[in-house]
Parts: sequence; structure tokens; C-alpha cells
Amino acid sequence: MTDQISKEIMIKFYKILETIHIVKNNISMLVKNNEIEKIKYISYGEEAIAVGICSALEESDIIINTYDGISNLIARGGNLNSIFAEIFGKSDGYNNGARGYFNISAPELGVYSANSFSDTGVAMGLGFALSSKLRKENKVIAAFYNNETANEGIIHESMNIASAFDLPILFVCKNSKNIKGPLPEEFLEAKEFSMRALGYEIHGTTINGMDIASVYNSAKKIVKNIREHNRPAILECITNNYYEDLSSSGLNAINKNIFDEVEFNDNSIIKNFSKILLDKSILTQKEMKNVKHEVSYLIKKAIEFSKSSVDPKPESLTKFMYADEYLNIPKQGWLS
Amino acid sequence: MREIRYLQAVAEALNNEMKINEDVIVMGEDVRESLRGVTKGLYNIFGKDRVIDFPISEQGMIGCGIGSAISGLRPVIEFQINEFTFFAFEQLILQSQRLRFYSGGKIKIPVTYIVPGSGARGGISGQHSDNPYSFLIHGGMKVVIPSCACDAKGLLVSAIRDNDPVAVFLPTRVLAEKGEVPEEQYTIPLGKAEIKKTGSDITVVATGHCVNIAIDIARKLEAEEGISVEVFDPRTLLPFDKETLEKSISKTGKVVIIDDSPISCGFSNEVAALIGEEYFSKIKAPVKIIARADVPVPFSEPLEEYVLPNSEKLEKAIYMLMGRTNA
Amino acid sequence: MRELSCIQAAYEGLEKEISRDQNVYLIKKENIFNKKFFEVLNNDILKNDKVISTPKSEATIISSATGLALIGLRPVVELNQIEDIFLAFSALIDQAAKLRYISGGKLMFPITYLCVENNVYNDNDGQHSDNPYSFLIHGGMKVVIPSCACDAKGLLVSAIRDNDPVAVFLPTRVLAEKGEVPEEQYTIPLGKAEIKKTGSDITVVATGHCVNIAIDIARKLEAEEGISVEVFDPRTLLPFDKETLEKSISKTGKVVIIDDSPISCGFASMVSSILMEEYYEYLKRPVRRITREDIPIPFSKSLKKYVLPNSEKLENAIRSII
Amino acid sequence: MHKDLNKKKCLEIFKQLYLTRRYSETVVDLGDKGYIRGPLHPGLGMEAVCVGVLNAIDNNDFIGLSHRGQAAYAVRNVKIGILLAEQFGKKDGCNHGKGGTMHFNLFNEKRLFEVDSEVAGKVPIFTGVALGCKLRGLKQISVVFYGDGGMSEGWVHESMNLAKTFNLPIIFVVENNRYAVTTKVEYACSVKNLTDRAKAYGFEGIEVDGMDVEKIYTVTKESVLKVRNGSGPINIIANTYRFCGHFTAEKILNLHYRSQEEVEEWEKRDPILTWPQKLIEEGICKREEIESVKEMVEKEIIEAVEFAKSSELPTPEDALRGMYATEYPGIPRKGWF
Repeated sequence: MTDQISKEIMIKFYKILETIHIVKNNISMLVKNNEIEKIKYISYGEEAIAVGICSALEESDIIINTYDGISNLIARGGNLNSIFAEIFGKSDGYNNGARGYFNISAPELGVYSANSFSDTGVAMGLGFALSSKLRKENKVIAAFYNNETANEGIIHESMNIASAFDLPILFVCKNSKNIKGPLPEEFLEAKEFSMRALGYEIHGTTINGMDIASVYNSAKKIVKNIREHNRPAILECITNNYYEDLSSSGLNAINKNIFDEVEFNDNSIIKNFSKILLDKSILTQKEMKNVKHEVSYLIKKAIEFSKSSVDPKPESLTKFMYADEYLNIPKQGWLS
Repeated sequence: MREIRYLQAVAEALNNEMKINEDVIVMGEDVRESLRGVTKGLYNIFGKDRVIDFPISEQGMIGCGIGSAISGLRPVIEFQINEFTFFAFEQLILQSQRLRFYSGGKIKIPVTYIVPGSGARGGISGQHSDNPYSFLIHGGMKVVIPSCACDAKGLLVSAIRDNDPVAVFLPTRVLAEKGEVPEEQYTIPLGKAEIKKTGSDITVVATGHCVNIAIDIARKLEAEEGISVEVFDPRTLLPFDKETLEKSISKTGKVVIIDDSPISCGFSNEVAALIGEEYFSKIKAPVKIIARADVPVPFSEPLEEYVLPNSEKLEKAIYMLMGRTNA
Repeated sequence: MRELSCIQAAYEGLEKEISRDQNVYLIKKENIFNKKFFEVLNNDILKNDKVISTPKSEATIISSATGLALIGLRPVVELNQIEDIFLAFSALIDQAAKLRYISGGKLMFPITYLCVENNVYNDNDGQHSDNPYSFLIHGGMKVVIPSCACDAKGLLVSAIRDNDPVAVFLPTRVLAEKGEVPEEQYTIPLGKAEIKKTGSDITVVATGHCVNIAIDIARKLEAEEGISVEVFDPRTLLPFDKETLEKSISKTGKVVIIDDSPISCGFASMVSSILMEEYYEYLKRPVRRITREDIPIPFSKSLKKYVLPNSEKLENAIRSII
Repeated sequence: MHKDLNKKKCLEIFKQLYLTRRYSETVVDLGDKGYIRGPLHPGLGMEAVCVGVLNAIDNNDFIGLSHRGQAAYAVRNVKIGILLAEQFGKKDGCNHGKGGTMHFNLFNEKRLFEVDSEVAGKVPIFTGVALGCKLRGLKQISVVFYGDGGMSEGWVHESMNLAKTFNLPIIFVVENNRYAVTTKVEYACSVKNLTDRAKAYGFEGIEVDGMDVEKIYTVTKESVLKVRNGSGPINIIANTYRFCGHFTAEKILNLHYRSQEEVEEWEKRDPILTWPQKLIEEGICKREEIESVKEMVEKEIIEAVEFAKSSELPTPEDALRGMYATEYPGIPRKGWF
């Protein structure tokens, strides 16, 4: 499979993978050092999906994030300065400090997120697809969701509408074998979520989401298909997700670390991919090291930039809230 | 000026707006055939690309509206039944209302939600008779509830042209009422109340179809008892025009609120609290609230009458505040 | 007496209730906390076969709890993300809250919704940061929001024994707060407020974690300036204990309401309107509302403080009317 | 004819079909005359589905009805009078005038539940009922009816998944009358074969002719056996048709979503006509016996209307009773009056 991918793209993949990983490690450090607002957890293990899918899309295509929006954003070429400024809650951030880490979005890059951990943004994808179809823009929308939210009614409604209206959407299911108590399979007679495609007469595939080449190649093929035929499809990517717990409130205030101390630092995706790169002598150990240094440097710069960025002004609250402002809204209580 | 029905005014506003602006599209359940009459005939004029029937999937439909609004369309979404807003509540409040905020003000979501036939229609019982606007106000969404044909046209046009989600409630009980409506397309700004009748003794804050109740009572009491009642119609519930209310209260010092949504945490409570907080010194008597009791609307007529606000209750409240013994 | 945290107290009450009444079941979603959640609480409720784990399908889970109640069970549904209430709004407002009435008072739906970790202090950016109880009140559902460990246990047990749907909100800020909790099972009746601190100059109506804010400010003002503040904790938002409030207000004549849900059409507005309508003659000054603004919770720390109620705002409000 | 359907049962089924039809027609008539407020959603033409299914299950199995499931009351011997009284808004109605059309409550007495009128709202509720039966070790199964329109609703999907997850004893019956109000099933539903929906969750879906009582009866009998044995849920898709509009107000709305020919084509398969014809052709009973059943039904209807008319209206203050089972002073709040 990997043979089909050119050397340049492989190197690009490697660089993005390292960037995502190091960015997440840095954020985790910042939380632990109390340098930024608390973030509940950081998840690892979805990087290959982000890189594979985002690279298979055209620039004009649209991505709907899950909570792990940061991977998609970086894979899409997001600016590290804007990303870190957002995580510092500063006005130079992608969302001017309103959004933070989870569900970060960048409308200018076509990366959107819903305000949700239940992946209800998938329904929003319908609208992007519909308007692309009506205006003949020939965009493809990649809407991400997780295995745990795959049983939400809104996902079903979206798939039914997408199929009934012939909308160009790729539903990307990140099926993590590792997370959230019992495996989702216990809840599912149909062992794979791609089987759900049967209920909507659409195409469904299951692939290994830890293997970046397989994600990229499958996505390329399916996206091409979607663009040509204006039919939705489901791409299920099997992964191993790990969470690093960073929260300090609620239950965790009683007893730290509700999560198992799993190998959240497990970077098997990168390890495997590096091995392939070495085996095929696309990159040498030294070159890899250089890439890491380069990325780390950029991130260091971005953190410095973010620290010096200004806090958003209180007036911006109203501006964020309504595009057309009126007197008396948003209503504020009595202030002396 | 010509007189047309409220519903015709709404349909006309929508039709014109679709002609003026190609981005305006209509989504909803059965909007081609149009059970409620708001979208009647639009399908034949604008075709399937701009008048889109949806399966009964409210969440998916609203989601689709949000996405298309972000990408530049201006969807007008009809809820066939007022309770369908509950199905899509997550999409309405957490997504459509908040996504702009969480994008840091980068995106605009110009969606208009139309809820035709809101409120009790008589004999349709507890699950189809709600006026769910207080929920949306609490969620921060702009809410409009026109009380006459002229307002309906102008406010709907403003709502469609507004760049945020706006929910427009069309109360069942006024849909068939006639009124003078200009032929050309015009707007009435959101957030501007109207004094539907001037008076000096007491202010009645009335919404939706209760405005007509209030006007009738005001005329009657003026003629029969010499009580001069001012009828204040906020028209937009959020943003609420408190400046005009202040003027009215400074004059009268007494307020009755009549509103057809459940009392607890409803719009009527919000107005009363606002008065208690900001215009306390101008008030000379307790604020009286005539609202729906906190129960679903019962089916049987005498029960329904007991639960809903009506002119009799309003009249009593006014007598009471005016210190008349015939209360 | 031994001390427990608020969440431990609540789950202790729940566990005992499950063992006591064969019809009580706990319905909970599978989630990230599952394995260690109860270990942390030192609670072996999971060993009980009356705990049902379900996939993430909120609307159906909450609606099917209505079905469980229909055939005589008394389900307790744990909602661990506050979004659940929005996703299942129809099932809550249009079904659970209404069906008994529509059936002509013949059916009974003894369901408890236990909403844990429900606000901004849980490190989730702005998400899961709502306090959506005002929606439920407007829908006619009974709502309980304990402010300390002792109340949490007693009120939860009452809610489970109540024959109607009751939503119990455990605010994140008080989950870890410790307090004295009796070992035996006890109930605190719904619809009874508690004066958490007596005073004579001004009444502060406070809910959830705002009760603690109010008590702190009350102590401070009393010690430093001799302003005597009465702290009124309604504990049950619906039914609301008007009588106790009347007593307090007839003494003080001045009210500030502090509540952590959006201001428009929120709980604070409801209390204020009751005062303006029914106890107007006692009021000497305007009724001040200190609440969350009608704005979602921003991530940025510098913005958050403008949106949320806090002790500084409360203090200013008290001073403005004293 | 199915072996369980003897002469007595066949005539009973006819009575149920005919009573339902006459009841629906009477209600529409009374509505036109102004006795009944609000819109009506009769299931004219769809009686066979409900009658077929309910005859194939036990009397104490739990039923969640759709808003066109009036036939269920006939099958379970509910006095039509208390339904009419409810629709008249009277005290003697099955919900004491609080529910009205679409919300009849006979759950405690007859295990029939129609109280909720949300689109497919009974599907998740009855998933809960089935779960409750399993938890409590009850032998009863649950049957829930909904329409082709409801199939697009999110919680139907969630319920089907949940039912399979827990292997619940529940039968999902789709009364596919081809139109969700005015929207064609082919337009709104992304699968040609509606049984594929169940297959996507790993359980069986069966399609059946919804105008033929015997076929429905046979399919349900077989399904019930499997469901009772604990093999998990089953989805039955019954293809049927409504002869009337979505609701009574439709006739003034001037809608064109389906052709007159299509309606007439389906009307030829009207179970009220085809069922007795089949009985006579197969020599199960005589025409006179059919006629005497009809007379009986007419009498029953007249009595029911009389009962409903003579019942009293509730007192207005009743409006605030029955909201809460555990009552407290001050609720429900009612505002100043």
C-alpha cells in the first residue's frame, strides 16, 4: 500500500504526525504547570486518521471535527501561533480565546466543530454538503464522529438525510478499541459500524486507523467516489485511543487520576511509521531528529507568541454572541 | 390600504424575500404542500432546490440549516408543530445559538426558525399546544412574536435579514385575523416595542394573541369605567425594549403582564423581575401576572379555559390594581 | 459525626435506596469514568445487578426510563454530561413531565434524573457548562439542587421516593466539599428551604454552589461592617418554598438573588417575580439578580469572570441596596 | 386460513375491523358537527395491521399505539363510550377530559398506551417497558407501532440499537402507509427495502402485506414465538394505506401529494370488504352472520355516542389536579387569578 504514496508526501506525513504529537505533549505540560486553563484530558491515537483523511481532501473541502479537533487542524495546515494563542485563551487564537482546546475550529481553513462532545456536528455537515450541491461547488465534507457517539439518533438522522438527498459527505467513524469502559462491541450485534451503511444504502468500509497509508489510500479512493457520484459513504477507522487525564475538579478533586496510568505517551503510530520510513530509506534517523527539532522550535516560538498575546476584551463577548447587535442583549445582570 | 390576513402577510413576506435574495431557502416538513400555509405555492415558484422537504428528522434538519447558513445561505426553517423544537433543542441552543460565539465571532449563522400555529389551538391537548419561546430566550436566542398582520410581515423580513438565529412564533389565534399591510416589502426593526394603545392609568404588557385581548379590554374599560389602559406589545421578546417600557411605567406606575406561556421561569417572570430590579422606584403597586398555569394544556374546553390566560382574568387584575371593588 | 464529600453522600444514599427498594434501578451511560468512578467513591454499587449500563443514546435512555416507570420500576438515570438534557429535551419536557397529567392523573412516573458534574468548573472549556434547571422548571418538572453533603443525601433519597420525575443537580463546585453526613438513611422533604445563616438586614437567595459564596460574604460583612445577612437556600427550586421566603423577607425587606444559570427567564427571574407579585408590600428596595449572563462560557479566563456570578458581584449588590 | 383462526375468531376479527371503521367514521362525523374539538387522525384503511398483530399476541402483552391505532381498543374490548366521552372532553372519558384524541390512556386496565403523541415517541418508551419486563422477569412482550415517517426520527434508531444490545422482548411494527403526512416514503427513507434498517443492527426485519389480516396474524404469531424465547427484537414492516387525509382538516387544505387513482387502487384492498369476502368464499361463515355482526356494531356505536353526550363536563378547577403524584403546596403554580 505504502508504495503508492510518493516520498514527499510520506515525509510531509511524518512531519505532521510529529507536530501533532509534540503539540499535545506541550499542552499537557502547560496544563500540569498551571500555565493555561485546565483541560480535562488529551487523547492520543487518532493522529493517523487526521493526517490521512485531511490529506486526501482538497483545500476547498470541509472538515467537521470531534473533540480532537486539534489533530485535524494541524493536519490541515493550521497555524501553530493561532492554535497556542487559543489554548492560552488569548485574542490571537483561532477563536479569539472563546473556544480553547476541545472542538477548536478554524472557519478560514474549512475546519468546523460543533459545540459538543456528542458529535452532533455531523448534522451540520449536511448543510455544508447541501449548499455545496445547490451551488455546484463540488466540495466533499468529512464529518468525524466517535464509536461512543455512533449510537446517537442524530447520526442516524444525518445518514438517512445524506443518503436520501444524495449529499457528498464522508462519515468518518473513529472506532477506538481502547476507550470508555467495555468495548463498544458489547453493545453492538453488528460488529463493525460500517455495517450500519446497509440501513442507508450507502458504501461502508472498515480500515486500520493506526496505519496512515491505509487511511490515506482508502480516503483518497472514497473521496473521489463521493465527488463523482454525490453519494455519502462511511469510513470506519479502527484505532487504539489513550487518554491522558489532566482534570483537577469535581471527582478528581477527591482523588487524582481516575484514568488508568496507561501509556498515553504511546506513540505507536509514529513508531511504526518511522520504521517504514527507515526501512524504505526515505528518511534517516538523523533527518527525523532534525524534523523533531524543527517542530519543537516552532512550537516553542508559538508558545512565546501566545504568552505575549493580549487577553480578549470584555466587549468582545457581545460581538461573539450576536452578529447583529441590539440594545439590552446579551442581557447582563445587575452590575454596580 | 388593502387588508390581508396575518398568514397571507407572512407568506407574502417570505415569497418576496425569496425573490429579492437568492440565498434564502425554505426547509421543513411538508413545506411543498404546506400544511400550515406559510410556504404555500413556493415550491411551484422556486423549485426543489429552494423549497426542501425533510424527513421527520428535526435534529438533522436543524443541523443542515446551521451548516448551510455558515456557508452563506439564509435558511428559513419551518417547525410544523411547536413541540418539534424540543426534538432539536440541542441543535437549536447548543449549536445554532452558540457556534458563532465559540468561533470567536468568526462565523455568521443567519437562520430563521418559523413556528406557525404556536400556542393552544383548541382541542389539541398537552403535547401540541406549547409556546416554547421562554426556553429559547433562556438559551439566548432572539425571539419574535408578532401580534398583527402588519407586524408579522415587517418582523419576519427583519428576522430573515438578521445575521443571527431568530425564532419567529406565529400564534394560532391570530393567524386568520385581517389587518392593513403595505404591498411593498418593508422591515420593522427587532427590539422595538409598540404601544398598541396609549393610556395613563395602567400598563398592560401583552404578547402574541394576548395583545388583542388586552386591546379589547382596554377599549371596554375606557368606555365603561374610564380606566385608561396602555397596551405595550414588546413584539421582540429578546432583545426586549425596556426603554419604551420604562416610559410607559413612569407614566402609569402599575403593570399587568399577560403572556401565554407557563408562568414559572417564563417570559412574564422575566418582565416582572426586570421591573423589580430596574424600575422599582417607579412602581406603585404589585406587578400582576396573567400567564398559563404550570400544567400541559388540557383537552376539555372548560379545563383549557381555566388554564390559559383570558380577558376575564385580565379584567379582574386591572380592577384589582385600580382598587375597584368590582374585582 | 463522620464527614463525607457531597458526591459520596449522594451515592451512599442512592446505594442504600437500591438495596432497600427492589424497584429502584440505576441507569447509567457507559463512559470514561466507569471503572474507577465508584472506586474513588469507595462505593460498591456496581456490584449490584440493578445497575444498567447503556450505550450513549440519551433521548432513548431517558425516554425508556419513562417506560420503566410505566410498569412500576423507579429508575434513577445518571446524566453525566449536561448536554444530555438538551439531547433528550423532548423525552424530559414533552414526555416525562407531561404524561401523568395527560393520562388524567392515572399514571405515575417516579423517575429521578441525577445530573452530576454539570457546570463550568469541570475543565471542559465552555462545554457541559450549563445549568439547565430553569428549562426544566418552565416545563413543570421538580428540581432539586443541594448545596452541601448532608442535603445531597437526604434530598436525593426524597427525590427517589417521590412519585414524580425529579431532576437532582449536583453542582460540580460542591461535589468535593465535605460535610457531616449521618450514616443511616434519612430524607429531607422536597419543597422546604433552609436558612443557612440567619440575619436581619438583607436576604440573599442562593442556589447550589452560590450558597457557599453567600455564606462567606455574609460572614465577612457581619464581621467587618456589622451588616447582618440572611442566607436563604431554597434547596428545591420547584416546588419553591414561598412561606419561608416570606418570613425572611418580612424581616429584612431587601433581597439579592444569586444563581448560576442564565439571567433571562431563569430561576432568579422566577423568584424575583414572586416577590414583585406576592410580597411587594414587604419590599423596601429593588430586587437584585446576580446570575450568569446570557452568554455561553468562554474558555479564556479573562472573559469567564464577566460571565459568571461571583462573590465580588454579590458584595457590590448587597452594598448597593443596604 | 391459519389453523388458529376458527369461525368464532374470524367473526370476532370482522367485528373488530368493522367496529373500528364505524368508530372512526362516527368520530369524523361528530367532529364535523362540532361535538369534538381539534383535528382527528383516523386510521381508515389501516385497521388490519393492528387487528392482525393484537390477535396474535396475549391480552396482557404491552402495546404502544400509534395515533392511528384505534383498532387496538376494539380488539381489547374497550368500551367505545369512554373513548368518545374523552373526545367530547367529558368527565367519564378515559383521561377525564385531559388527554383527548391521540392520548387515550388505558394502560393500567388494558395495557394499551397511546398517551404520548410525539412522533414515534412510544418507541423509546416501550423499549423501556421491554427492558423493565426483562429486569423484573416478566413474561410479557412489548409491541410498539409507529409509521414510516417515524422511521426517520433519531430515537427510533437509538431504540432499535438498544433493543438488540439488551436482546429485549419487543416487536417494532412499522405501519408503512407510504406517506409521512405528505412526504413519500421513497423520498424520506434512504433504503428501498425497509427491512434493511433492522438488519443494520443485526436483527430480523420482515415485510408483510398490511391489508391482509391473515398474513399479518401469521407473521406476528411466528415472531412472537421467537421474541418470547429471548432471541431479541423483531421488526415487522406492514405495507398499508390510509384512505383519508393525514388529519380531518386536510380536506380544506387542497393538497396534491397523491392521486385519486392511487387511493382508489388501494381502496379495492380495503380489509373491511376483503376479509368478509374471503370468509364467505372459503365457506367459513355466511353473509347473514356478517350482517348481524354489523347490526351489533351499529347498536354499540349508538349507545357509545349517547353515553358520551350524556356525560358531564369536568369542573374547571380539575385543571390543576393530576399534575403531580406526590403533591406539594404551591404547585402547579397558576399565576394571579
